[in-house]
Amino acid sequence: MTEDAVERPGRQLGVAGVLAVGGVLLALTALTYLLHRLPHGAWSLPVALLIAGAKGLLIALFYMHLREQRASNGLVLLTSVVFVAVLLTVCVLETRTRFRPTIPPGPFPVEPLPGRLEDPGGAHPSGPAGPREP
Amino acid sequence: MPPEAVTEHWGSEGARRQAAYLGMWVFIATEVLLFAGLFTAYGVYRSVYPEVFRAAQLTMDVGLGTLNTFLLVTSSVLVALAVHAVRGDKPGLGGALLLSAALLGVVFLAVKGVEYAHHVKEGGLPGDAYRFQAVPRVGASLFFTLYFLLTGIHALHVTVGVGVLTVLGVRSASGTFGAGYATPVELGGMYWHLVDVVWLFVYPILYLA
Amino acid sequence: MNELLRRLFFLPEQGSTFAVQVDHLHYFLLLTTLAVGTCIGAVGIVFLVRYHRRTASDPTPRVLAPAWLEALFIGVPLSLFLLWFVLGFRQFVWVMSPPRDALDVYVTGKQWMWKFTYPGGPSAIDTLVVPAGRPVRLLLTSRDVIHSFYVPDFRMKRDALPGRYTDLWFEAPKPGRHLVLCAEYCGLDHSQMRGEVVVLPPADFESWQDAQRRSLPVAALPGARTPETMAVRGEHIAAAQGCLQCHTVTGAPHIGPTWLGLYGRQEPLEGGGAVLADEAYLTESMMDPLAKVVAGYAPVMPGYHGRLSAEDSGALVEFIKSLRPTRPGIPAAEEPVYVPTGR
Amino acid sequence: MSPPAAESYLTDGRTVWSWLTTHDHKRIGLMFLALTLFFFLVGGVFALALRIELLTPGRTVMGHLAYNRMFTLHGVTMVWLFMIPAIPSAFGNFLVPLMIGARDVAFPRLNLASVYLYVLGASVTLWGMFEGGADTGWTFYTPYSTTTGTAVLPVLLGVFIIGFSTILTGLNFIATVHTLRAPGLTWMKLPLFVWAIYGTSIIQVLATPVLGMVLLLVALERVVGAGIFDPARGGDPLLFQHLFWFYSHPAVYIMVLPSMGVISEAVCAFSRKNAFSYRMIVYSTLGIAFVGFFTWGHHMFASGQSTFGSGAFGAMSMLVAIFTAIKIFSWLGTLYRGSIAMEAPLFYTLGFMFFLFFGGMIGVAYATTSLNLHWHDTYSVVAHFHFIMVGATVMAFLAALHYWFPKMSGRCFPAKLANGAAVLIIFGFIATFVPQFLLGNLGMPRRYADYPPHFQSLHVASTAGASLLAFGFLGIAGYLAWSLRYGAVAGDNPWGSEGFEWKSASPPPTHNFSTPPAYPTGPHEYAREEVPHAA
Repeated sequence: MTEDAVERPGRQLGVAGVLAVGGVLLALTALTYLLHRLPHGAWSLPVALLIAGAKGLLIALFYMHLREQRASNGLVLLTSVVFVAVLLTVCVLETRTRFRPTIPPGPFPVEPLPGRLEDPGGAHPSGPAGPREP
Repeated sequence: MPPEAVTEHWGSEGARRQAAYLGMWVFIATEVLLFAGLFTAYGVYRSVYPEVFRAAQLTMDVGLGTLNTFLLVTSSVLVALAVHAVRGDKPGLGGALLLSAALLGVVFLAVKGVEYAHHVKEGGLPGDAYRFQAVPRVGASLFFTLYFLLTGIHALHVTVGVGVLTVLGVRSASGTFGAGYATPVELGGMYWHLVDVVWLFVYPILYLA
Repeated sequence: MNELLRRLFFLPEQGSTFAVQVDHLHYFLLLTTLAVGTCIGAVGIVFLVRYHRRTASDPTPRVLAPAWLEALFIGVPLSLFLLWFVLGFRQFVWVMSPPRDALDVYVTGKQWMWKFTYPGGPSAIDTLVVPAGRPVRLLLTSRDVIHSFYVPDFRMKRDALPGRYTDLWFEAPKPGRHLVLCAEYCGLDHSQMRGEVVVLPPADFESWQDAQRRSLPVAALPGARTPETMAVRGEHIAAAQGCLQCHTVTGAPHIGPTWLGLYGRQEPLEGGGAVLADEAYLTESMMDPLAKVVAGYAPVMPGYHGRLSAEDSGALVEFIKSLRPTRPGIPAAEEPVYVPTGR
Repeated sequence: MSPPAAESYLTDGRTVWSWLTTHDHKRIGLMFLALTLFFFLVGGVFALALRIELLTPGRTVMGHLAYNRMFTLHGVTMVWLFMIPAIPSAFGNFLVPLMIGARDVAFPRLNLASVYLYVLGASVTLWGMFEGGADTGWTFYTPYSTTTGTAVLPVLLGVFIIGFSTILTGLNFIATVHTLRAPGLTWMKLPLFVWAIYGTSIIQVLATPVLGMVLLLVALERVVGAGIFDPARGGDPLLFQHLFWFYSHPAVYIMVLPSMGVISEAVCAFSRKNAFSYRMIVYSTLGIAFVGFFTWGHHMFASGQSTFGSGAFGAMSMLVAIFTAIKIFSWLGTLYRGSIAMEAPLFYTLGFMFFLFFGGMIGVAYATTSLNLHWHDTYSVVAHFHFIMVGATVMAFLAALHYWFPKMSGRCFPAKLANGAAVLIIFGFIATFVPQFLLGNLGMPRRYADYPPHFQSLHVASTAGASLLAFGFLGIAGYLAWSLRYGAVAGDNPWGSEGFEWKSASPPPTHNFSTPPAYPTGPHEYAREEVPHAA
């Protein structure tokens, strides 16, 4: 009825295409695991997330048929991913830039609050944690 | 009785399909944002307690996690093949593929259960129940709480997904779907892929890096 | 002009250097708002009168906003908003950056009182004494839930977070007294969690602090209540309210648990569990005694909610705190360990 | 009086069962309208109780605990049970399909499910109220909400369930607007109300899941001690505030965007003019929906948030404010050279514009960051968001109720009474909330059961205004109920409006249109053709 309804059935994958994408996915999974066997470093997390992102993109495009569908559907996914990224980034940045004693865990240990009867056990340090390293 | 032109719900088959896809995508967006809060909590606490989180991560069973990742990715491939089969008017094959994907999902849950049993034995439990002596510092209980929340809510989704795939598989095998009516299989497949993609992000942050 | 506008907008006294600055931005903003609001109202009324419907089928022209008008109506407010933001944010950065020579005072909020501790002593409940004309930095924390230290006369508040320090600084130019309120909802008596900032001339402040450090009674400062005087008050209240009919101060159990050494003790509870008899528990037990009954005692105590003010219950807690089996030379450290904090 | 002549959605099936199982968007809209009006009454009673308690310092009629529970229930009821569903779920459901020439919404069964989820969530919340109710404030700030002994769990659970109802409604509208527009009805011809509902739906589906998760975390913390926000385990209470306001700031736009849509329709219909700047209203609607997500930290300037964070959030808040300013400009321009009818909806519209302007400007003042340090968590904030929620949203709700009353019921209401009530409401509003703003300036914090005596005179003024408001609402309820049965039959288009929803009969038949409507122009184009006579 409206222009939104148009699909692009010509872009559906064949069996070979589905299997090829699947092969790439499995290979990328193996790659993530192999990279993990290398020494851990600052780059580990970004690389692992990058590979996860690539896998997610492949699945969304081919297996979830985004490639065959209207751009508006892709826009929905993109918006949600952007908002997650914004929430995550802003919260982390804000936490890191606080007045230092406001950043958890703070300069001294906290007693369990009234109403909370149980001691948190092993999670609780025995002595004062002291100030965070500058 | 009013004329057909004003009583029919959908203007065209195309509009019906697009509404189904769009509705599913919007639903997927809400699912993504449902996990957003947990990922944010993970990001904030990891940036605040980097060493503790690393130490806690090292106690994870990477082998089982990797096994689970392969299970889910393989099941995703099976579901994609199933959608292809149903669209190609081979509902019997599609049904078989969907059911085998569901089976992989069940295996995933079983492996997850084994992992949970390990954590319970070690005391790596969320919040109040935390008793893990190997990583006793402030912040480690947060890691395990987030671990259980992320994997637990994900496992809930897997359970729902297994149910959906089973129903779709049985109905497909009995010939309900076909080239002319593949939308439920496509939507169910999209849901399963979503479950897979969420795991693809949970796996590296909890187990690997 | 300043005074006139301040009264017009019902603003309280300007008790800090920041208050004067921020009030000027306040006037600028409110006056602009009032002026533009009047214009909008006037335009609306003019249109209403000029273009009111005369017949049921008045012809109307098709009018579309020209692009330049749209640009104008985006550009003018936006530049005004950004100007305000720049002005406001400069003040904000200034007021968020304490000067290095500021006098540090530690502030602990707890349900429902403020405690002020000076490095090297003394400490006081509910009354903060500061010198005039000198920047004071408060390091705020909380013993239980989030509180917010708010002094309307300083145009300033900051949340006190459990287990963390937040900071706030001010400089009061002249001596006076200013109300302290809690601005973050913190439970039952949130509205009575009040205190006072007493600004003294610098010389008076020095002598007050010296006197405090030598633990001399301070008659010179009415309203400044030290824990000792609160404990004494608490003893009177305990007698007046009939607390001592059931609770002893000698260590002998009676209808209720004895108060001797009660403070800081782990009390086993009826129905399992234990509770630390801290300020919160003691206060709770006065207000809602049946919530956590100590094992071995009947749940017979009446609630004192509404019969004891926050001050009274605070005084009672202080009285109970003063009843130690063996009085230690120095008070046990129940507060967080104060460590120098970076900026 | 005879009933409306033609067969309509109201007469198609008269049994209760036919209503309970209906898939008709119009009936679902009416059910939401009835439910939200009921909870508006409940929340209003709480509000009056609060105002009475605040007449004098110290105890007036209730103790501190009762007061704390009362303001929590007032907030929860008004925010989640009234404000959020009021315009989108009630009027949106009724009108969006009519406005886009569709037979129904895209997923009618999901639409019905959203009613039942709402009823379930509301029942759980009510159960929580009977259990004594929470005393945390509607914001559920940790660690207070995780440690207080009151019935927080049922309230959390109720709000959690209502969240799903909201998501389903939003999902439905997005799919409907995308796929069910009638032939020839392009995006830039859509009525502005549809745009507003569309923008609202985007916020609903993207923000509500975050609320669901954060409520779940608080509930888990209470039940099993999960400890995500517990400082004793190294958790961060500020993280709760981040996650909560990531939902709750956009939620403010869930409440106010639909009301802007109502006003865009009403101002065109009652001045018989096209929108002065259709394009800018559309773009600003989408702008609010998007940028509204990046400003949440302006609720946390005094919370210990970093100066950097406060600056970034403050600057973004200024950008959101500009979108609202554009809309006010466009509505004023629409009146220019119009033919302005002095009807009740127009009075509410003018009140809306004025209050939205003042409420918005106070919001801009907060975003300057330095002023916020005085005003944060005082009655100034209470006045600010009541200017937006009551002064704007409730005014728009009343405008919508009056404007579309003939559309929904096929009856007219007594115009003189309605105008009188509108004036009473507007003055009652000013008398209630202007004193509260001044109280905030004077330094009165919010959520105070008791206060120092120098605040009393302003509190008395505010309570007096609140009683005026109460009389106004009672009056409206009275004459609208009377009109349902005895009002004059309205005819298809009593206002002579060129809004698309008036292309069908009033009340509309079950299938909405007896002939497929055509859309040669956008909505509210009065100048192109002969103006139709009012009935």
